[in-house]
Amino acid sequence: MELKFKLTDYRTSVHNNWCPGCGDFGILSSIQQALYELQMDPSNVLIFSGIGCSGKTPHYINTYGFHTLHGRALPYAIGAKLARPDLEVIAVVGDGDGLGIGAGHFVNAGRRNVDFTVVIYDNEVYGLTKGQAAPTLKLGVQTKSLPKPNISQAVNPILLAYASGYTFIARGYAYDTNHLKELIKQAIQHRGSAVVDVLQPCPTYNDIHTKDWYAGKGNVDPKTGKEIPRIYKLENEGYNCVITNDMSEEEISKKIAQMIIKAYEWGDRIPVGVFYRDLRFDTFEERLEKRIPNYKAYPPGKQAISNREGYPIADISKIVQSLSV
Amino acid sequence: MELKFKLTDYRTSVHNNWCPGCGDFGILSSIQQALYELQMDPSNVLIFSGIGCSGKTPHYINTYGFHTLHGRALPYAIGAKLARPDLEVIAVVGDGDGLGIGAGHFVNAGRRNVDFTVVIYDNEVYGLTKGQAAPTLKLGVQTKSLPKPNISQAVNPILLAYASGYTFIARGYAYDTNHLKELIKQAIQHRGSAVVDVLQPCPTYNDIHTKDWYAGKGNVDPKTGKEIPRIYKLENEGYNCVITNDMSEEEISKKIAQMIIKAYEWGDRIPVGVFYRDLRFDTFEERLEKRIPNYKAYPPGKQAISNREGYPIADISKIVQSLSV
Amino acid sequence: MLNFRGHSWLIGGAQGTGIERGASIFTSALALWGYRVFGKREYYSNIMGEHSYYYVRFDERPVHSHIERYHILTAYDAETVFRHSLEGVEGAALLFNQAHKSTKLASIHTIEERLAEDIAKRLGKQVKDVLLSDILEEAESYGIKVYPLDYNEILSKVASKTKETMVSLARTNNVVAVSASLALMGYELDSLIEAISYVFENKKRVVDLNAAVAEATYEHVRSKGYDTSFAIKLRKLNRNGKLLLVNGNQTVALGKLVAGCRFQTYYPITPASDESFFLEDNEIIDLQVTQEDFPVIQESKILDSTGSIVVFQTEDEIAAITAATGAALTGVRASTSTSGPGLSLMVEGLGWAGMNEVPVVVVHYQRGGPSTGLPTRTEQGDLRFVIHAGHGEFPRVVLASGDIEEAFYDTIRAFNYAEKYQLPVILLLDKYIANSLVSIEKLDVKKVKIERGEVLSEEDLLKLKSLNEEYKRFKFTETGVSPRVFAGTKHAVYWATGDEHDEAGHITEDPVLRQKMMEKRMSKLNLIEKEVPIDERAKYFGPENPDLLLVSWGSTKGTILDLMETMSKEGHNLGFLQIRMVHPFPENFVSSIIGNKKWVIVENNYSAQLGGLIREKTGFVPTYQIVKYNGRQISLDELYIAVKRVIFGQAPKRQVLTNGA
Amino acid sequence: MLNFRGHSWLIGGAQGTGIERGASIFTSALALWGYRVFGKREYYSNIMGEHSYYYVRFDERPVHSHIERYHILTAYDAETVFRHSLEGVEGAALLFNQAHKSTKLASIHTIEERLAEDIAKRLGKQVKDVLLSDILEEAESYGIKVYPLDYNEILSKVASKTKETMVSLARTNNVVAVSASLALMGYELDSLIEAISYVFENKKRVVDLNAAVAEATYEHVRSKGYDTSFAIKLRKLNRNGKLLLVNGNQTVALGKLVAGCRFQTYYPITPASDESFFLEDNEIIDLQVTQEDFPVIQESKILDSTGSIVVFQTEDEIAAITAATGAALTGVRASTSTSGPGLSLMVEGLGWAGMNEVPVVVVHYQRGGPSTGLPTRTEQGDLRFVIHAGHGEFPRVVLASGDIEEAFYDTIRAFNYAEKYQLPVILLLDKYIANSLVSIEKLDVKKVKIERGEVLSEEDLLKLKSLNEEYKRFKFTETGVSPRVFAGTKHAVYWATGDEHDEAGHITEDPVLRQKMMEKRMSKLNLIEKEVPIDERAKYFGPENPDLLLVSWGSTKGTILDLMETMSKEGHNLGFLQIRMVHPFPENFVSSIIGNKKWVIVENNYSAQLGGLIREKTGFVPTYQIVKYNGRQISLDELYIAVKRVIFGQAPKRQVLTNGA
Ligand SMILES: Cc1ncc(C[n+]2csc(CCOP(=O)(O)OP(=O)(O)O)c2C)c(N)n1
Ligand SMILES: Cc1ncc(C[n+]2csc(CCOP(=O)(O)OP(=O)(O)O)c2C)c(N)n1
Ligand code: SF4
Ligand code: SF4
Ligand SMILES: [Mg+2]
Ligand SMILES: [Mg+2]
Repeated sequence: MELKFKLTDYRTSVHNNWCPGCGDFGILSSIQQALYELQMDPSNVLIFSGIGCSGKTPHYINTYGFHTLHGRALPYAIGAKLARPDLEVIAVVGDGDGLGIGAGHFVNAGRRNVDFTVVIYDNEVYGLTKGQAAPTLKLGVQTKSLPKPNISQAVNPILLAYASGYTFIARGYAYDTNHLKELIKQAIQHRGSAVVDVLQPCPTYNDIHTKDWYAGKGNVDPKTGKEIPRIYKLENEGYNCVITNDMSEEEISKKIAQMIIKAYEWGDRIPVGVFYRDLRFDTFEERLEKRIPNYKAYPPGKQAISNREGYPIADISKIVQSLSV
Repeated sequence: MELKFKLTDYRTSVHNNWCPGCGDFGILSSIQQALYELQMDPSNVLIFSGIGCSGKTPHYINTYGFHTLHGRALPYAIGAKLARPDLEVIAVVGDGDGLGIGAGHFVNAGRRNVDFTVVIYDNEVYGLTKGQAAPTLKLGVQTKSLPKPNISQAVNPILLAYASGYTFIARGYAYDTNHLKELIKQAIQHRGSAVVDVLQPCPTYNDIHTKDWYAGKGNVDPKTGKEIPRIYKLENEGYNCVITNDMSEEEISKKIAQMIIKAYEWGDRIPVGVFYRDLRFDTFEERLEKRIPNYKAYPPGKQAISNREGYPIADISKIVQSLSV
Repeated sequence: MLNFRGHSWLIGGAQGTGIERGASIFTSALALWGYRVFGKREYYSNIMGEHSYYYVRFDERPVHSHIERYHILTAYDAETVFRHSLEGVEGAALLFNQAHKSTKLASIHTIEERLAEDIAKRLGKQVKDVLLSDILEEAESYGIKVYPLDYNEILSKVASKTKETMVSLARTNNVVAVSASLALMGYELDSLIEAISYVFENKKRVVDLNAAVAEATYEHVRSKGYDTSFAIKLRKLNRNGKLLLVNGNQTVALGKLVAGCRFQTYYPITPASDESFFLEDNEIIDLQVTQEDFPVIQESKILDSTGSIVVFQTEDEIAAITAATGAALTGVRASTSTSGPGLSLMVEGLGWAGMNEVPVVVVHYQRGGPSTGLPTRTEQGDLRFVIHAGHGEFPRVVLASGDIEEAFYDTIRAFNYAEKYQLPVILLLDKYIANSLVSIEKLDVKKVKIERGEVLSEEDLLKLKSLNEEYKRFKFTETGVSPRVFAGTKHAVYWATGDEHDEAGHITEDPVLRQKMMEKRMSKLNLIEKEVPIDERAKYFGPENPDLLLVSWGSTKGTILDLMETMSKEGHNLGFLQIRMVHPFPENFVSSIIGNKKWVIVENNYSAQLGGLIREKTGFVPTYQIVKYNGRQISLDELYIAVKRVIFGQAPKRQVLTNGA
Repeated sequence: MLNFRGHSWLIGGAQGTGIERGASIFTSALALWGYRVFGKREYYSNIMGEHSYYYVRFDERPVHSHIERYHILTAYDAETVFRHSLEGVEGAALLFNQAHKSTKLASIHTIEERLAEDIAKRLGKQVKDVLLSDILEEAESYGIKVYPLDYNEILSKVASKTKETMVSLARTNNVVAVSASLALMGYELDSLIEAISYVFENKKRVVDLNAAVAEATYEHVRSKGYDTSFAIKLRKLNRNGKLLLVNGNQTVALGKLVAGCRFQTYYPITPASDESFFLEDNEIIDLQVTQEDFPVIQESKILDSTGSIVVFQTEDEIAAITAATGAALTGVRASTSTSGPGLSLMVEGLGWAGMNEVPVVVVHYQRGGPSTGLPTRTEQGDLRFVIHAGHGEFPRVVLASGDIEEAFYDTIRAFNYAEKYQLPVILLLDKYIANSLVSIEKLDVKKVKIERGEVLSEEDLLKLKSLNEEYKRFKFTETGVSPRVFAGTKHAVYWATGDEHDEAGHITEDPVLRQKMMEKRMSKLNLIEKEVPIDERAKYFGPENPDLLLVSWGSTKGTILDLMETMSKEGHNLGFLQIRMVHPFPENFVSSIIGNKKWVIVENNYSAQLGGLIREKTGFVPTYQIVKYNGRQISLDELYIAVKRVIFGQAPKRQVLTNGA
């Protein structure tokens, strides 16, 4: 089959200035690959980012790209999506950006279930400002950029996303682009708000959770003497946590308990894959449609507002009438 | 035994302008009663609030009282606490205030475990701005102040607090002041960040979860034909969720799973009481003490900075030396 | 009585007891008879119990401001009597509930200590000794006529007729108060019932009950003979067509619907959010289109369809402005409305819109500041703030509407400026405009055309593509304006970033490009100065050589215009220069008007901010300042006195007005 | 060569390859010999790979600004040669790695397209055809001496000596570059090694390796005979005591330690956060106290103890200012530091502090705006913004330090003003001050005393209590200042609210109280005008009747002072008026200095914001404007040319400076 769009259609010629070996490269190419495999018209895709190393992503992708403010990618993205529900909207955020300064938007977006995708670049540090602790850095850990061990506990993005109400929650690994690409595709195709937390090594500032570490460094199998990769795939172990309308409370509780145990797993075994998929909720757009029947057919961003002569076409006479005595 | 402080020592003469029957009255008196029973010197207590009906609380309590900005009570409170770790600091927040506009601070405060107490006035609406949906209002619910059913899902304060890292999480009911008072006392006495979510009927705008509803209206026992109160106490059903250092991962997982089931319970049976107590973590102040050994003995707010003649007493000569060539 | 046209009616009561509804019935009744009204609402930041009141000035010809001294005060609680009795003009009427006669001042906890003491002092007593009857006596000594009403008797009659309980009838105290005042002025009961039906949207049960109350009240007033004793009488005026009764929140909302705003974000805040609620109530929009209008349009659905506006409640004001901006990127006309603290939170978002040339409209209703300040009171304290909000330098337009009607047209213009010049536009209003009510004859929906500026369509982009040219969002052009593409349009993509950027929208730190981009953006201010007609930027009212020139902005306009009329009858010819676009500032026009005139700056703020701006831009220093900052709007009566003092050479350089309850 | 004292050294390379370290070795070496230095750092908002460079101007006497035209350029990468070669003065030296000779311009992706094209154009070529050797030729044609170095040979020698790999030795390219330039100027190797030890904090392994690189480089330079061929030679100067090498982030941090700031919040942002990191590195504070100082103090622990500062990383800037304010309520001197977008987020918090009269100090480092702008470049674009930030009107103090040294003393004063007048103080700096480096002789810790304003102690409160008086936080007083109580002090409580409030701190909407409270707060600005010595607010440098008066604020000071010196040697007597407290504005003094002089406003922004402010406050309009807004600081050499044009009557009214790479 001939494909309309080539992979290169999703790339720009902008000079990329991430550090050599940065995990961001893997995320970038996973997003491009996902868009390519889904054959999305670049003009139909809007990518929003915040500020940070992660924030530069849109400049490297040949779609509409908006590099917004630190912590604010989500409301920008949601505004655009609600104006044009027919477009594909993706927000990429740093862990400081999305879960630190942006945590309020992250939590409140979860409650809405707008049909968009959030990708978290989880490197545990503030990259662009030179390595301070991000909210995902664990208590007491001291990366090489920190003068003292981290004084705060870490937030768990999976758990926070769940508590906030996201209906699709996954974790990927920046260097397994094939797997990550699939997660992003699923996230895009999910109806509702989807979060993909991506473990992203930052070779420049995070010398604890490095590529080698994820690959198994120091995690020696006592039997074989070989290093066992820390990352494993949920789907390979029969894990599945899809919640549907026809499930009993009990069933749901069980699934969720299981999910939470997985969300905590860390250290020698780190799960990636889809943690949670909840099919019970309408999207925000569908709820809007109940109020405004032609919302999707004739959304804000597509409406005509003036006639041939430039006069407004909104007819407020009924409202004026109701206010007149 | 003679008590140093009388209950009236915690009251002010300020005219209270909450609506008649507002649940806030119950919370106010529970706080006053708790301070009284703990015999806290009013001059040792700092109460911070945000903006909303709830925000007026400090004016009615005879302690240092700071009515701050919408959503910002937590950082103000934390700043004060870290400057004077010897003082008792309480933040009272509205549900819109604390979990909507203030959600970012709520999440990030959880990660620190500063030794203070947060009380959430959970009335499911924005009281002071006339009844819009607060983040705790459930999807599809239409209170009398709403023109349309609520378009967003609700956040669960218990779950969000847990995901954020709070080490003491409880829920109380505004009209059971005795029980609520006990929860607040425990929260104050807990070493670390404590949250008490208080179900607070707002008779003016919330006609769904009213006092009567909580009291059992419509919840008829088929056997007796009587209405069964919706609210029950966790402690009365043998529930306990204290996490300690010596517990196994498995034990902890089980406790947490149980807690989450309880956090979801709603409708005909609504649990109040202590949902979660985690004793594994040092407070932020204790962690600071590891960096600054005399931090607690000689905290920022108590340090002398100038001598008799008004000259600075900080001696920067070693630093200057290290920068000199 | 007073020197001003028309009369002033005042109603007061506790919040939550129907003050607004009462005022609404009153204004509707007057409008029904063809009277022009202006209503001003005062209330506490409180849900229930604190004192709230409402002035209505009415006349046969249009009125644009309020008068504080009343001709009729109708009070159904004691607090209102304590607070307002002594504000009446000679010959005024004071209607009250006689059951309150022996109410003690000290028993009313919602009266501030300071005020209670002042009242007592005025009566030569101690607070604890003051009774309501004392203040009535004092009022009578001023020549105010006092009318006791027996609310209990009136409502008992209704109770027996309707089977309603007295407790539930307490909710209709406001109707008693309104009806009694109308009866006093000879207004017809039938018309009043018509007004009641209108206000209660013809809901039969409520209308019937309230009509019964009105009727009983009329009987009561007649039985006491009050209706023959009061000088002011209303008459049915001849008028073509109905009168529109609207407040500023509503005219702005209507302006947005007409302007084609189809995406509104908000976070609840007084006094802005009523605008958003009104929009939400009207989220489905009727359209008036013909086949000729859209000969080629693909979405021909439009012809038999309705439009809509999505009104989106965000989690805070940061999300409100950023979501509106995100929507605006897709081409929809998007807006947010806020007040006080809300704008303070929008500052960073405003800068991003400025940097990326996104047309977004922010309607900012000023209220008493700083900080939470006086959330329900008015002020013009944010002029300088909105002009300079945001780190760094970027172009913006700041408009200040002079009144409720002007706000409608300015709202439409705001979107035009935003899109033509691709920048954020702030429409600066205040609580006075938001919450006051005025009667107007009509809103002319054809007065301002829709101008969307340069936008490239799918077809344009295809053409570009065929020429092998790349679309550049921030292309350097002669005018500084680069053609826009709505994000999501086929055959293009582009980028935007808060960082300094090149023409394509990619980050650059190149000093040469940086300088050019700064100049491109900032030069749009010059373009505006060149293109926008001067009367949209500043307006002069009055004779060529006035005795005195008043200069002001925003909501003082109506008061000043009303003042000019009054004063000219007294032989004083005032001029009035209204600054409508405060940024970019119309400096040449302002200089030419001020010239070597003696002039007074009039502002509802502490620092006379416009005065400073005028000096910065033109060098002219006001000869006199008249300012006010107690959270209450400058009233016609106090401005009259202040300006007279200036004219007679008795005024200090700075007069601070202090009226208001 | 040039007309200015001293010489200009320039090093460049990719970010992350040791540019700063190299400059540090160079400045230390020079300081070691007694030279005074001024260093300016330029870098991209990037972690690795983009071009970074560093100017050092040095002289036997103090220098306060940078010169863009270099006397020595030392480059270890090709990009630096392409970018900077042609900036040299006649007779300048250009040291480069000869391996780069045939590097193609087109191969360097970090050079912006615009720049590459300009370079090619200058050489009369196409971008694709330009080789590094082309630009060297061009440089030589300007009279620049070109010195090829064989980096490979130098490092190979070191490799064989030290057993380090060539790959790991690539990290020492910067040391080669620095050493070669020092060798060229006859600087002694031993001293260089001492400087290296200092910079690497005596860590033996690193010092040894870098010393070996230096030695090998010296040998290489000597072997080529370069060291005899260059005109500029350094000599060991006699100097009493050491020189302190500091940047603005450091002097501010030191100022905070001395001022007694014991609580600092921050959210990471360039170029502010280095100040917080420095504070955190020094969180335990030595104290110098005697028994006499604290005869009664209970915490007598102080005598044998250390103090400390809590440095608290918050989740955002909203939390940063609110947490600092919360801390300040307890009496601790508290502060936060930020830049650009950070301040935009602090606006609401600033207003609360203003409304509640909380002394909180915000150090604001301006960077290129608007929005994210140019995060690592300099600008003075936020003057108006910080003066007006926040809805409503409240008093604040805005200080602008002129240089790195002044910032130290201003920091201490900032806390004094904040506490004496109980208001937020903004110390306005910029990236140029934050990141430039200067040699100074000493910081006088006794120059500014600590003044905490009126504070009631436990004892005072006990006394009040015994008189049955209630403590009122916002008591009306003559001065407008009400004695403070630190929250947590025994025998008192009080309230605070962002709402308008009464003396006790409880909400009020009373118009009379409101007006009084506004006047109380705002009157503190008058008190400041009365009490603060004028030379802390504005300073005039120069003769009574200068040929031309320059007026400016902030970081242009050093450049202007250096310019005055140069120009006076040429017979032109300049005057310089530096505005130090931009709000409240010292209008009388400024008016008296400007008088009828011809004057130029000099600012690193687009709109000449101070120029506008001066007109607003005094009516004076600048005769000329010199502005710059490309993100690079006005340099001494370009200002010299611009001012000369003014003096010779050849300048337009507005000159826009454009230098900078
Ligand atoms: C309001 C605001 N505050 C601070 C900054 C400075 N800043 C730039 S990037 C960044 C942190 C980035 O960290 P993260 O979000 O984890 O992204 P990463 O660089 O690690 O991808 C900060 C604090 C800013 N740009 N805006
Ligand atoms: C920044 C800001 N935005 C909006 C407001 C307006 N406002 C005042 S109270 C309130 C909501 C209060 O709701 P909630 O927090 O639930 O408290 P409640 O009144 O229900 O106790 C809002 C939005 C404000 N004061 N400040
Ligand atoms: S600092 Fe870290 S996250 Fe940023 S580009 Fe470099 S490696 Fe990647
Ligand atoms: S509006 Fe609701 S929450 Fe507010 S005071 Fe009234 S009852 Fe209480
Ligand atoms: Mg990160
Ligand atoms: Mg609420």
